Formats: sequence, structure tokens, C-alpha cells
Amino acid sequence: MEVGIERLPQSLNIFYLLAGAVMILSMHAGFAFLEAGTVRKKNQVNALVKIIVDVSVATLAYYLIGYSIAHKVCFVKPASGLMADQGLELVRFFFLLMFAACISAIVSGGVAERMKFRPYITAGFFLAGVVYPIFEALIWGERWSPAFQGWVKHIFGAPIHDFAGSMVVHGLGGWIALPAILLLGPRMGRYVKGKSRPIPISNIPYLALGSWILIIGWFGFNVMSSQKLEDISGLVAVNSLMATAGGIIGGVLFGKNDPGFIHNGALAGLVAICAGSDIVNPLGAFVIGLIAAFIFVKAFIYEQEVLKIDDVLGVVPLHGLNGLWGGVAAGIFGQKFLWGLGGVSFWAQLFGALLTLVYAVVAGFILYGALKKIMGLRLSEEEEFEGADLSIHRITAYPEDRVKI
Amino acid sequence: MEVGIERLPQSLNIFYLLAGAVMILSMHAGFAFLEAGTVRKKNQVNALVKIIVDVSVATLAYYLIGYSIAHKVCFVKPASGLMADQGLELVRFFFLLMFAACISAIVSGGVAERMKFRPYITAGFFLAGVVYPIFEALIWGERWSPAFQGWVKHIFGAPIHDFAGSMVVHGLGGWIALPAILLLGPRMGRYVKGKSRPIPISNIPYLALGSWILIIGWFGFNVMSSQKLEDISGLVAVNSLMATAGGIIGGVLFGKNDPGFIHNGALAGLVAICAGSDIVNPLGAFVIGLIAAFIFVKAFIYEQEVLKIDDVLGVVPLHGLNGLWGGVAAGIFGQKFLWGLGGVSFWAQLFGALLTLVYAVVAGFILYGALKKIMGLRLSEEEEFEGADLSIHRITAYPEDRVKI
Amino acid sequence: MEVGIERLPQSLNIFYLLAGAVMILSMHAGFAFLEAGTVRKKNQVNALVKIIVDVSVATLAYYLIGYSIAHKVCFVKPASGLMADQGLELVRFFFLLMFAACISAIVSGGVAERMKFRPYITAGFFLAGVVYPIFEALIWGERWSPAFQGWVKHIFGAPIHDFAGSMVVHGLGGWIALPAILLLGPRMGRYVKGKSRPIPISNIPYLALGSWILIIGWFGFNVMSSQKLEDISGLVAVNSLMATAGGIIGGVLFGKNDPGFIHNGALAGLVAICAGSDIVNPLGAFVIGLIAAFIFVKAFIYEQEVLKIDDVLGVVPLHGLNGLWGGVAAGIFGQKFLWGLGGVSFWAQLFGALLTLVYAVVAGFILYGALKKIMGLRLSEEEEFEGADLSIHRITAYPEDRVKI
Amino acid sequence: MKKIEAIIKPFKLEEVKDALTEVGVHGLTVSEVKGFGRQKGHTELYRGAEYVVDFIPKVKIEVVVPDSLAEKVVETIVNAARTGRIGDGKVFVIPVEDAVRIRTGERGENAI
Amino acid sequence: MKKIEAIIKPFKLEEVKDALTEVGVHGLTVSEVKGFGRQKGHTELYRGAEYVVDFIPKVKIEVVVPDSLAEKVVETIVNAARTGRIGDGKVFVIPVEDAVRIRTGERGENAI
Amino acid sequence: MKKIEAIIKPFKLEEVKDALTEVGVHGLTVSEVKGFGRQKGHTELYRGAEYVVDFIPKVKIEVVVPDSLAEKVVETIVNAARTGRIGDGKVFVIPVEDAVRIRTGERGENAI
Ligand SMILES: Nc1ncnc2c1ncn2[C@@H]1O[C@H](COP(=O)(O)OP(=O)(O)O)[C@@H](O)[C@H]1O
Ligand SMILES: Nc1ncnc2c1ncn2[C@@H]1O[C@H](COP(=O)(O)OP(=O)(O)O)[C@@H](O)[C@H]1O
Ligand SMILES: Nc1ncnc2c1ncn2[C@@H]1O[C@H](COP(=O)(O)OP(=O)(O)O)[C@@H](O)[C@H]1O
Repeated sequence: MEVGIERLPQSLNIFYLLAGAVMILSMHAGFAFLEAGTVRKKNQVNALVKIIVDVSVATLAYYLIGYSIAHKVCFVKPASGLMADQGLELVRFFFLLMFAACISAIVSGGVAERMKFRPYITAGFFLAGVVYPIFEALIWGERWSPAFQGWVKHIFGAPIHDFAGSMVVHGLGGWIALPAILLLGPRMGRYVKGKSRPIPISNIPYLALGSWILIIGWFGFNVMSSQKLEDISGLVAVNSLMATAGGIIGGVLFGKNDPGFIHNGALAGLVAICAGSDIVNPLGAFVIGLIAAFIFVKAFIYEQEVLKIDDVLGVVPLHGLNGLWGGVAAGIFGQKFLWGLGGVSFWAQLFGALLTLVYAVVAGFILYGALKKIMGLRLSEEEEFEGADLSIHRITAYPEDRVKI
Repeated sequence: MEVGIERLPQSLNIFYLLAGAVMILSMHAGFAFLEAGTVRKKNQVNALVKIIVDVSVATLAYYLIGYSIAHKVCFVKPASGLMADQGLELVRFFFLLMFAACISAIVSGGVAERMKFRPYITAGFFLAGVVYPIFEALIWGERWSPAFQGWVKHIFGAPIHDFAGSMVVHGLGGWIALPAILLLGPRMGRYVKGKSRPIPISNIPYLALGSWILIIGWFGFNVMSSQKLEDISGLVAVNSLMATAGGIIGGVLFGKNDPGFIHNGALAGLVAICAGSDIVNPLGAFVIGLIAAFIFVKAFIYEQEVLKIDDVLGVVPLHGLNGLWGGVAAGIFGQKFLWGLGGVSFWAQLFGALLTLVYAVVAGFILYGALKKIMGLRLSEEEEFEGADLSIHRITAYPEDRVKI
Repeated sequence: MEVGIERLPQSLNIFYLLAGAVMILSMHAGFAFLEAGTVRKKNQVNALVKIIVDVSVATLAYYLIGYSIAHKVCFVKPASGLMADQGLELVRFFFLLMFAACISAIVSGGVAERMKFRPYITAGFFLAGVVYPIFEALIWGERWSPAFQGWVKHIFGAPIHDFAGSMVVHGLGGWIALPAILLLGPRMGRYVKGKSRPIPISNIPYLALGSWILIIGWFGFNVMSSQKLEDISGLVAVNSLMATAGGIIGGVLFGKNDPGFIHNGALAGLVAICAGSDIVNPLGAFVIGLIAAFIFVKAFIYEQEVLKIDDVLGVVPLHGLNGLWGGVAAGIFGQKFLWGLGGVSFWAQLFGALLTLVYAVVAGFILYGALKKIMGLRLSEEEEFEGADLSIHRITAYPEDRVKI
Repeated sequence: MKKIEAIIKPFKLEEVKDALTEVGVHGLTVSEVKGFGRQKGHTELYRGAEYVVDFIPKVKIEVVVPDSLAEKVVETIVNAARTGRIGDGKVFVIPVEDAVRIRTGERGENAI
Repeated sequence: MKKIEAIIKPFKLEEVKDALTEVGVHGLTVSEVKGFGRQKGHTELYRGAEYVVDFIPKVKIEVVVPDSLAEKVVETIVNAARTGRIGDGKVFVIPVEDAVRIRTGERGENAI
Repeated sequence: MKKIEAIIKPFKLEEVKDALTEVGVHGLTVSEVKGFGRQKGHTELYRGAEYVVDFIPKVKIEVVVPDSLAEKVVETIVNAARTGRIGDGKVFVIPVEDAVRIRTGERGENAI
């Protein structure tokens, strides 16, 4: 144990970061069930498969390309060269990959029930391999971040503060989804002669399960974002909890007891707290979550009913809008006079939010636009009518029920 | 890392306690699915929503009121004032809150399928904000516990020993549920002209999922109850496991392969082992679990069929009776001559159990009695018939199935 | 905290090992749901019950018998005698037990839908109490392993390398299942007049849930197999991830988007990476997973359609074949020239794989053969037709649906 | 013979079945159906969107009886199923030309 | 009176119901059925094994109408349910001897 | 034309369908129903409480055929569905006045 104790801090950091990584990995099961519950039965299998395949493809893409873009480390070499610090860098890769993999999982919820499998997965490869890492490199990574954030600090007095990715992960994912959704168009029958005809979801227990898995895993997402055990902060944990509570209570109040708004309200709160969870007051976190739920409820209805955008899970308001709100909220509730820890600039945050918005929408249009040209994005009418399960996976979610009589 | 290593013990305690807190948070998903599976389809959404909203409301109540009652610490101040020891106290709050939030989740299972949402949630606020903290302050907390436990020790030779809350959490919750259940009365059609007409449950896989989530999370509940990493005990972990095994095998034997008794038997064993998990022998833990399953099976049938109390999930026998059994069992199997670690008094335990019973029943009657007067507890006949999902949340668990044809 | 810091390394090892143990415990929920989803509705309850009772019976058997066979430690003594190092040995028991309990859970998937409950559970007792511990003692344990592995090393230049149990756990379990499956025979209606008539599975979302739970828990299975925190390896974690990704992508490619092959492909990859996860290159791990999925897809179809063996979940190809493949793969991809860390012998691995195969098949035939003689293995035709749920547990998975009309 | 088809409220099934057994009916067949009629459906609300549920769950009972029993059976059903509120349902009488008991091959009134 | 039974494609239900309402039908009963006919089923594939799904989901509409309305109702259904593709379904006309409204006990055409 | 309605044991459906196809039936409609009759239900037990399940799952087959084929079809069903054990079910023959193929508007025997 003599030797052991010396490398204990390093072993511990691996353990710590790995706990976070596995927790975020589990969030992907959450994404899968959230979507499976929110689509119709005939698209449940597709929802589940998209997410699990996504994670795998993102793993490859980020290992081979993305991580070296953002963090200037290449892993294509003998194992002996990867074992420095007991493989700490590899675990860091695992942890950060889990963020990268969220981008496509977020998009998935927006484009559900009508998108082809191949272009969807191809997009996932580029999202985790290129699109996300470039933005990561700018805000968090080792490549451009020092210079860029230095410049931001010079202009606004503080760098863009995004502790756990309200903007870098959720904002980015949510706004990349928008062009994909627009390029696809609404599901058949969603808007008939300009009138909205809501399509009922299949399974609220699945949705609730997905939401719970996401909530639990999110504590890895936020807490372990300190990346070093010695920097762990109880404030981050409790702020995450308070924002969840705010989001849920907001879902009850603004969503009138609606189970969809309540379970997604928790996620809205969590999206919004990521950026400032290390600096705001727990009471501030509660308010951030409450407002996030308000934003989600109102913007979701506006998006669906007024703008007539068929964003099935509401990922643009949930991740997109609330990601930006989270970034800006850190610049408000992080201030000392609102009982935050300070050291953050409202204008830098606003700048970060706008930057995220612009980068995401442009990147999304280019990526999905190109894929639309090259492979087409959308299932044929008949395939969509049959359901993605049958037309892509040749089986439905409950085979026994189909075959029996 | 120089600085880091010095605060490592403190960082570690945060990590440790937080792992426990998050595991117990996940147990609430377990409560939700256990209930969703045990009620009829028309009340599944309500089961899920009650639990998740509960946790949120308890978070607020315990943050603002409860924690300062039990632990004499007020959190309403700037974030800088919360960051001592990297926010350790906040994480302790998170951990202990998760116990507080269990009370209402336990009650939920008893009053399922017929209670109004508003009084249910209001009760949850007072349970986590006042009722539980007062009792916690007496047995565990910083306010009255030193004096009170000193007095108990003076009388009985040892203080009331309740390592992880057989009495303080489960006993309290289970017995608070009883008055609520009695004040509500049985579900429509449960007892017709004095005859018992069992109402079939909806979904055993959900119930099993809930049970598994609870089992897994319970290791955080028990192990991290040491609250300090350096006090972690392998015995606590293995005793929890042995009691689970005893409860499950008891469910098989006494419950005749019934999946409900088996999956709840695990929980019965876990409820009963909380109090003495740090002092009994693993073989003793197994027996404690076995007896707990026996108690649950027999008392559940007696309660439902003879006493005609419509306790839907059987929370009075499961948490109430077995909580007390756990307290007493620690006083038996904790003794050295039964291979325990000793240092525990049978009479102190019995006293603790009775105290729990009396406090819980009285508090429950006052709280739910007052709410009944003020807002009424029960859904109207028509609402109950329609189901809580439709009448409270205006949607059912499987919307697509309803709307299709 | 003075005292605390001295025993910190020991406390930490308990925490670490316990995290692993609980993660593997959760895998049993994964086994339960994987099976519940893959059988017909009328056997879902039985699937769930088998696994949870299994774990309990294995706990008893391994505590009383198995652990002392493999590790020469007897736990039947006063608690004070178990508290050395804060109960570290107990936690080690918990961790290793979780491997032992997998054996019967693996068999369960093969014999589903037609086996009697009593002999199934009895077998589980002997598997965890005797059959597995003997093999464990040979490869990993304290009893014969030093001498035996010394001999292997003498012959082949390196001992049998099985870091986390590709062979010792999965290979063993998978091949023990084969005789059980053969002794039972196929389900009624599975092969009619020599023609294969596939029986549709009930629930892909349950299957997916089971798969996800297994994937997440597997990181405890592999990473914590270092058993000491100071030996934690980032490589193990990332290799597990890469093999999962390989298995999933293999499921997509070789299984043609089939959700069953994709979700089981992940598991195939994980089975295969256990043995060499500490020594192969992440790219090697990806290829190992890819090949594992290929093996699973092809062998599953061959087993079912050509050999006409009714292995319901495909546990022989999944755990049996891929367990052996994992052992051998460690001997290939672990070599330095394939960017592995070296120190492993191909021939020792091949020998280990064959040894596993022979031991498992012989032990399985003896155990299930004896039980067939003594108690009979198979439900009566009528019981099988009614379903195991009704005939063994007297209830179906969705009681409300049955009773309603 | 006549086939009596009744569309009733689901929670009345038990009562109707018991009443029919009492007047000597030995067999019947039921199925889940959805009805549309004077009884209004309701709306469900999810995430701000309304779903109109027009079709109300009903139970259909089919019972084939000898001509002599038909009127009695109709009355029995009507009495047992009545709540007096809209949506109680209908009973229809349809001619049946023949009946066979599959097990024995018996024909006509003996078969039912 | 006649009972008109129509087997139609499920996604046509809404249209048929609306059309019937327009021609003065105030009540009808629907149920989920599976059909076998000229329209071919499809195969599903799971883990390399094929399942043939012969029976195709259809919706059955039952509506009892006075003799005078029968022809009109048949035509209305046929027009509303037609897509022109195989599997559109059938309409059958069956005699009904009597009808009762359970709520009121009304008989005959008044009951429907 | 006649409508032949058969209530059979679910696991006999495949056989009956195949037998009917052989005698020239080109279309039929099936649905899940529950039956109550001489065949006793069973009890289920959950947490010490008994549920009596009276209604047994059956399958209803409806097939409309020309008068000339009716007897043949009845016999075919009876033969294919028989196990000889209680609960095998019934076949009923009901007059049909008209039939329409929705796709083409064809009427009468041509429509089926
Ligand atoms: N003409 C009809 N043909 C077939 N079924 C009908 C008809 N009219 C009503 N029904 C059935 O009877 C049910 C009850 O009818 P409704 O008009 O709601 O109330 P009431 O029976 O009190 O008049 C409907 O839901 C429907 O299933
Ligand atoms: N003789 C029949 N008796 C009862 N139902 C029938 C009959 N023929 C067809 N059907 C029903 O009508 C549906 C459509 O028939 P099908 O032959 O597929 O196409 P089409 O209606 O275009 O001729 C079938 O799925 C079945 O439910
Ligand atoms: N008079 C009837 N009217 C309608 N359906 C009937 C009638 N009698 C029996 N059935 C149906 O036939 C099924 C089998 O009848 P049952 O009396 O159990 O056995 P058997 O057919 O051998 O006489 C019942 O489950 C029910 O669905």
C-alpha cells in the first residue's frame, strides 16, 4: 500500500471522473426512454436504437478525431503510451466524450418519427467528431480556448463562464436541432390545412423513467465537471438539486399538473443550471429552474402551435432556449449582489449565448443541408406511415402483440 | 496537486456523501415505479407525478425550514457563506434531505388512487419541513438529540440506536400513513357490503423495476449513513445485502412465490436492517430480513382482509411495522451473545420504537385531520372513477391508446 | 480527522469495491429485464422472479460455502471477527459474490419459459456455492490458483489472463447453460415437424432497458476488478467502452439494424472485453467488440435455425462463445505488436478457454442431469401452455388487464 | 334463435352477467368496443394540446338464445345495465339461422 | 332496421364517422379487428427469424339504422372509406328485428 | 349470403384459417373476445387475495359467404377448431342481406 498511497490522488481522480463518465453514459438510456415514451408506439424501437447507436458512433468519432481537435491529444498509438497517470487522460476522454455524444441525442428528440436512419447516424458522427469539438475547443478545450477566452475577458472583464455546458452542450445541441427539424418538415398529419392536430404520445411511464434516469445522471454531468476531485463543490450539487426542484415546481404551476411539463421541467431546470451551478446561490438556482420551466412551457406551446414547428420532444425550447437562458442566468444570478460568488460578466455570458446560437444554427444548416442533398433526410410517406420500427428495423416494439392474432 | 492533497479528506467526504445522496434520490424513482405498478392504469401518471413533485417540495421545505430545525444551520445567506469546506454542509443537507423526502413518498403508497393532489403535496411540505425534522432533532440532529439521547442512555444504559433510520425514517413514514389512510377511507369498490373485493394491480414489471431501483439505492441509504468516509463499514453493506436476501427468500417461502411479496420482501428486509446494520452479524441480518418478510406477508393480509384498511401498497406493514421491528431487532441481534457488536440496549430500542409509533400516529392525525378540514382529502366519486390521471392531470398514461380508436 | 486520514486508503478501498459491487448488483436488474422483454408476456413475471431470488440464494450459498472454497475465509463467526480493516473482506465477498451470482442469471436466459422453479433455484444454490467457486479457486482464488497458475505459466510462459471474467464468469455461465438447455428441450411449438417456428418476443423496450442497465453496471464489473483503488486503470474503462461501441456497431452491420442484435451486441462486446480489458489497445478493444457481435449474430442464427437448440436469449453464443473469444482475444490483442501491453500468452489463453469449456459442460451435465433425475426440470405441457407466471406464481404480469373484462 | 347484442357501460358487465346466469343463460361472449353517440366524449390535455376523445369505452355482449328466451333476455339486460344516465347503451335483436357446438357438433338450440 | 357492418382501414375511421354524422347517424360502435383477405400481410424480422403477419389491423364499424336510411348509410361509408387500394374493406347489411335503448326502454326505431 | 360467426380457442386460429382458405374462402375478419360458458375460468392470487377470472380469451372469426358455401364453411370450421374438450366454442349462422366491396363498389356475392 506504500506505493498505492502515493498515487492515491491520481487513482482518486480517475475514480471520480469515471463515476461522472458512467453517470452521463447512463443519461443516454434516459434520452432513449424519454424519446420512446414521447413518440408513437410504431417508432419506439427506432428511438431506442438511434440513441444507443449514436453513442457508439460518437465514441469512435471523438476518439479518432474530436478529442484531438479540442484537446490536442491523439490516442492512435500503443497502449503503453496511453498509460501515463494510470490512463487518466483516457478517462478524461471518456468523460468529455459523454458530453459530445449528447449533441446527437438532443437532435434525436426533435427529428423523431420521420428521419432516415443512415443520415441521422452520419450526422451523429460529424457532430461528435467535428462540429462539437470545434466549439468545445473555443470555449473549454486546449486548442483555441486560452486565446479566445483571454480576448473575451479583455473585452467583457470575464471569460465566458459555462461550468457544465448549458451553452456548449445543451444550447449547441438544441439549436443544431432546429435546422434539422425545419429541413425535415413536420410529421404527416401533424398540421392539416394549417391547423394543428396534436399527435398523442405513447407512454408516460417510459417518459418518466427517462426523465428520472436523466436527473440522476445529471449529477455526474454537473458535479464531475470540476474534473478534479479536489475541486469538487457541494454548491454545484445542491444547485443542481435546487434547479431541478424549481423546474418541477414550475412544471406544476405553469404546466397545470401536466406530467409532460413536470418531467421535462426537471430537465429544463437542469439544462439551465449547468452554466452557473458553481457560482449561483441555491435560492438563485431554484429561481433559475423555475424560470426555465416557464420558458419551456410557453416556448414549447408557441413553437408547436403558433410557429408550427414539429419539434417532437421540444428540444429547441428545452435544450436550445434554456441552454442560452442558463448561460445568461449565470451572468445574472452569479453576481455577488444576488448572493452569487461573482467573477462573471453578464455581457460575456450574453455574448456566449449569442455565439452558441449562431454557431449552432449555421453548423446545423450546413450539416443537415448537405446530408439532405446527398442522401435525403426523410422516410418515404409509406415508411413513415408504417412507422420507423417496421420500415427501418423490420420489427415493432411488441412483436408478440402483432403476431398473436 | 499540493493544495489538493491537503483537502483530499474533505473532498472525499463530499464525494462519498454525495454518492449516497444521489443514490437515495434515485430511490424516489423506485418509489414512483413501485406505486405506478401497484395501482390501476388510470392512476399511474398520478403515482409518478406525486413522487417527483414531492421531492421538489420537500427540497424547498427542508432547505428553508427543516434543516435548521434539526441541525441548527440556516442556508439563507450569500453563496460565499456556504462554501466552507467546499460546501460540505450543503452536501450533508442534500443527503439528509433525501431521508426527509422519503416520508411523503411512503405515505403516497398508502393513500394512492383516491387522494386529491393539493392536500397531498401540502402535507409533503409540512412533513419534510416540520414533522420529520422535529423527530430527527430528537434522535439524530444537533438540536435536542444530545440531551435527549443522554437521558435515554442514563435510563436504559444505551441511547436509541438507529443507524440508518428503520424507526426515524421508515417507522415514522409508515405510521404517519395510517391516519391518512383511515381519514381517506378505502377506494370505491374495495370493500363491498363488508366483503373484501381485491382490486388487481396494473403492472408487475413496473413494480419489479421500482423494487430494484430501491434495492440498489438503499446501499447509499445505509452505507453512507456513516456520513464520513473514514467511518465506512463493510459490515453495513453486507448486512444490507443479507437482509435483502432474507426478505426475498422470506417472500418466496411465506408469500408462496408471489411476485408482490417477493419484490416487497426485499424492501421489508431493507427497512428492518437500517437500524442495526452497523452492529448485527450478517447471519443475524439474514434472519432479520426473513422475519421482516414474514411480518409483511402476514400483517399485510391481516390489515387488508381482516381490518379492512385499504393501504394500497401496504406501507403500514412494510415501513411502519418493519421499521419498528428493525429498531427492536437491533436491540436483539446487536447483542454480543448473538454475534453482534454490542453496545445497544433492548429496552432503549423498544422505547424508541414506541416513541416513533406514538409520535407518528399523533402527528399524522393532526396533519391530515387539519388538511381534511381545510381542503378535503378525497377526490369526488366521479373523479376517482375516472381515475386520478384524467381528473387531476387531464391525461392518461398511454394517450395514444385512448385516442386511436 | 487525524485518525481518519490514516485509514483513508482502507476506507477508500471499501468505498471503491463497494461501488463496484453495487453496480454489479444492479446488473441483475438488467438480466431480469433483458429476459422479461425477450420471453412471451405469460412468462415475464417468472423471468423477473427467477433473477431476484437467484441473487438471494447465491448470497447465502457463497457466504456459507463458496467464498471459503475459493478464498479460504470463513464468515461464520461473531461480527467483531469480521471487522478487520473496517470489514474490507466482507466487501470483497460482496464484490466477488456478484460475479458468482451471474452464473445462474446467465443460465436463466437459456432455459426461460419452460423450466420449473424449484430445480432452477436449487441449481442456482449449487452454482454459486460449489460449481463456480471451484473454478474460481483454480484461476483467481487463493486456494489452488497460485499452484495452478504457476504451472500454467511454467508451460505456456504466462498464466491464464482473465482480468474481469470473460472465461471465469461468462464463458462458464454460458457453457453451463448448454446442458441445461439440451436436457430441457425446446419450448412447445418452437420446432414443429423439424421446421423452425420462431416465437415472437414480448417487449423490446424492456429488453433495451435490461441491456442499458447491464452496460452501465458492467463498468463496475470491469473497472473494479482491479479490486484496489490504487490499481484503477483508465485503460480498462475506455476499453470497456470501445468494446461496447464495437459490439453495437457490429449489431447494426451484421444484424441489419435489428434491435435485438444491437442491444445484445453491446453485451457481446462487453463479455469479450472482460478478459483483456487491462492490456489491449482501445482500438483492439473496438475490434474485439466488433468480432464479438459478428460471432453472436452468426452463431445465434446457426444455433437456433440449424442446430435447433432453443436457447431463448442466446446465452450460449452471447456468454459462452464470446466468453471464450474474449479469453483468446486477450492473447491476441494483448500482444505488444498489436499495441497491447503484452505479458500474455496466446496458448495459455487458448488453454484457459478450453478448460472453461470442458469444466462448464461437464459440471452442467452433472448438475442439471442430477436435478432432472431427482425433481424433473420441465413444467408440464399444460403449465407451459398457461405460462410460467400463472402456473408457478399464480398471477400474470398485468393482472388488471386479465380481470377487467 | 336470436342473437342479442348489447352495448353497455363496462362497469355494468358483472351485474349483467350475473342477471343473465339467473335467467338460464349458460354462455355468452363479450368484447371491448368503443361507442359514439349522445354521450359526449371528453378532452385530454397534454403539453398544452387538446385531444378530443370521441369514442367511449363500452362492452359488447353477444348471446345467442332460443326464440322463446329472447324477450326475457332482452329485458334482463336492460334492467341490469340501466343507470338512467346518457350512454347506457342499446340492445339489438338479430335473427340466427343455425348454431353448432364445435366440441360435439350438436346443432340448433341444443348447441347453445 | 338494419345493422350495417363495415370493415375499414383504421386511418379512415375519422372520416367515416364524420360522414355518417352528416347523414344523420347519431350513434355507432367501433372495435379493433384484424383482417385477412386479398391484401397481403408483411413479414417482420427479429434476430434473423421471420414472422409472417397475416392479419392486418382493421376497424369494424357497427351502426343500426332504420330501413329507410340503410342504403344511404352504406353509400356514405363506401364513399368515405374508399382509397381505391386493395384492402379497403367491406360493408355488410344484416337484418335487425328489434332494438332497445337501455336508458329509457324505448323500442324499435326510436331506440337508435 | 350468410355470415358465419365462430367463437374458437385462440390457438386454433391458424388451423381454422388454413382450412378455410382451402375450401375457397378469400377473406375473413377476426377479433379478440372473452367467453363465458361451461368452461370454467380460473383464479389468480396476488398478495394473498384471489381474483376470479371468469372470462376466458377466445377468438371470434367472422366470414361472410354465399349461401351455397355456408354449410361447407361451417363444417370446415367445426372440424378444424375441435379439440373435443369443453370450451371449443360455437358457430352461428346469420343472414346477410347485402355486401359491398368498398374499393370497387361491387355488390352482393361478388363483393366477398
Ligand atoms: N345506431 C347505433 N348503432 C350501433 N350502436 C349504437 C347506435 N347508437 C348508439 N350506439 C351505441 O350505444 C352507445 C350509447 O349510446 P348513446 O347515444 O351515447 O346513449 P343512449 O344509449 O343513452 O342513447 C354508444 O356509445 C354506441 O356504442
Ligand atoms: N368474406 C369475408 N368475410 C368477412 N370479412 C371479410 C371477407 N372478405 C374480406 N373481409 C375483410 O375485409 C378486409 C379487406 O378485404 P381484402 O380482400 O383484403 O381487400 P378488398 O376489400 O379490397 O377486397 C379483410 O382484411 C377482412 O377483414
Ligand atoms: N349462447 C351463447 N351465445 C354466445 N356465445 C356463447 C354462447 N354459449 C357459449 N358461447 C361462447 O362459446 C364459448 C365456449 O362455450 P362453453 O360453454 O365454454 O363450451 P362448449 O363450446 O364446449 O359448449 C364461450 O366461452 C362463449 O364465448
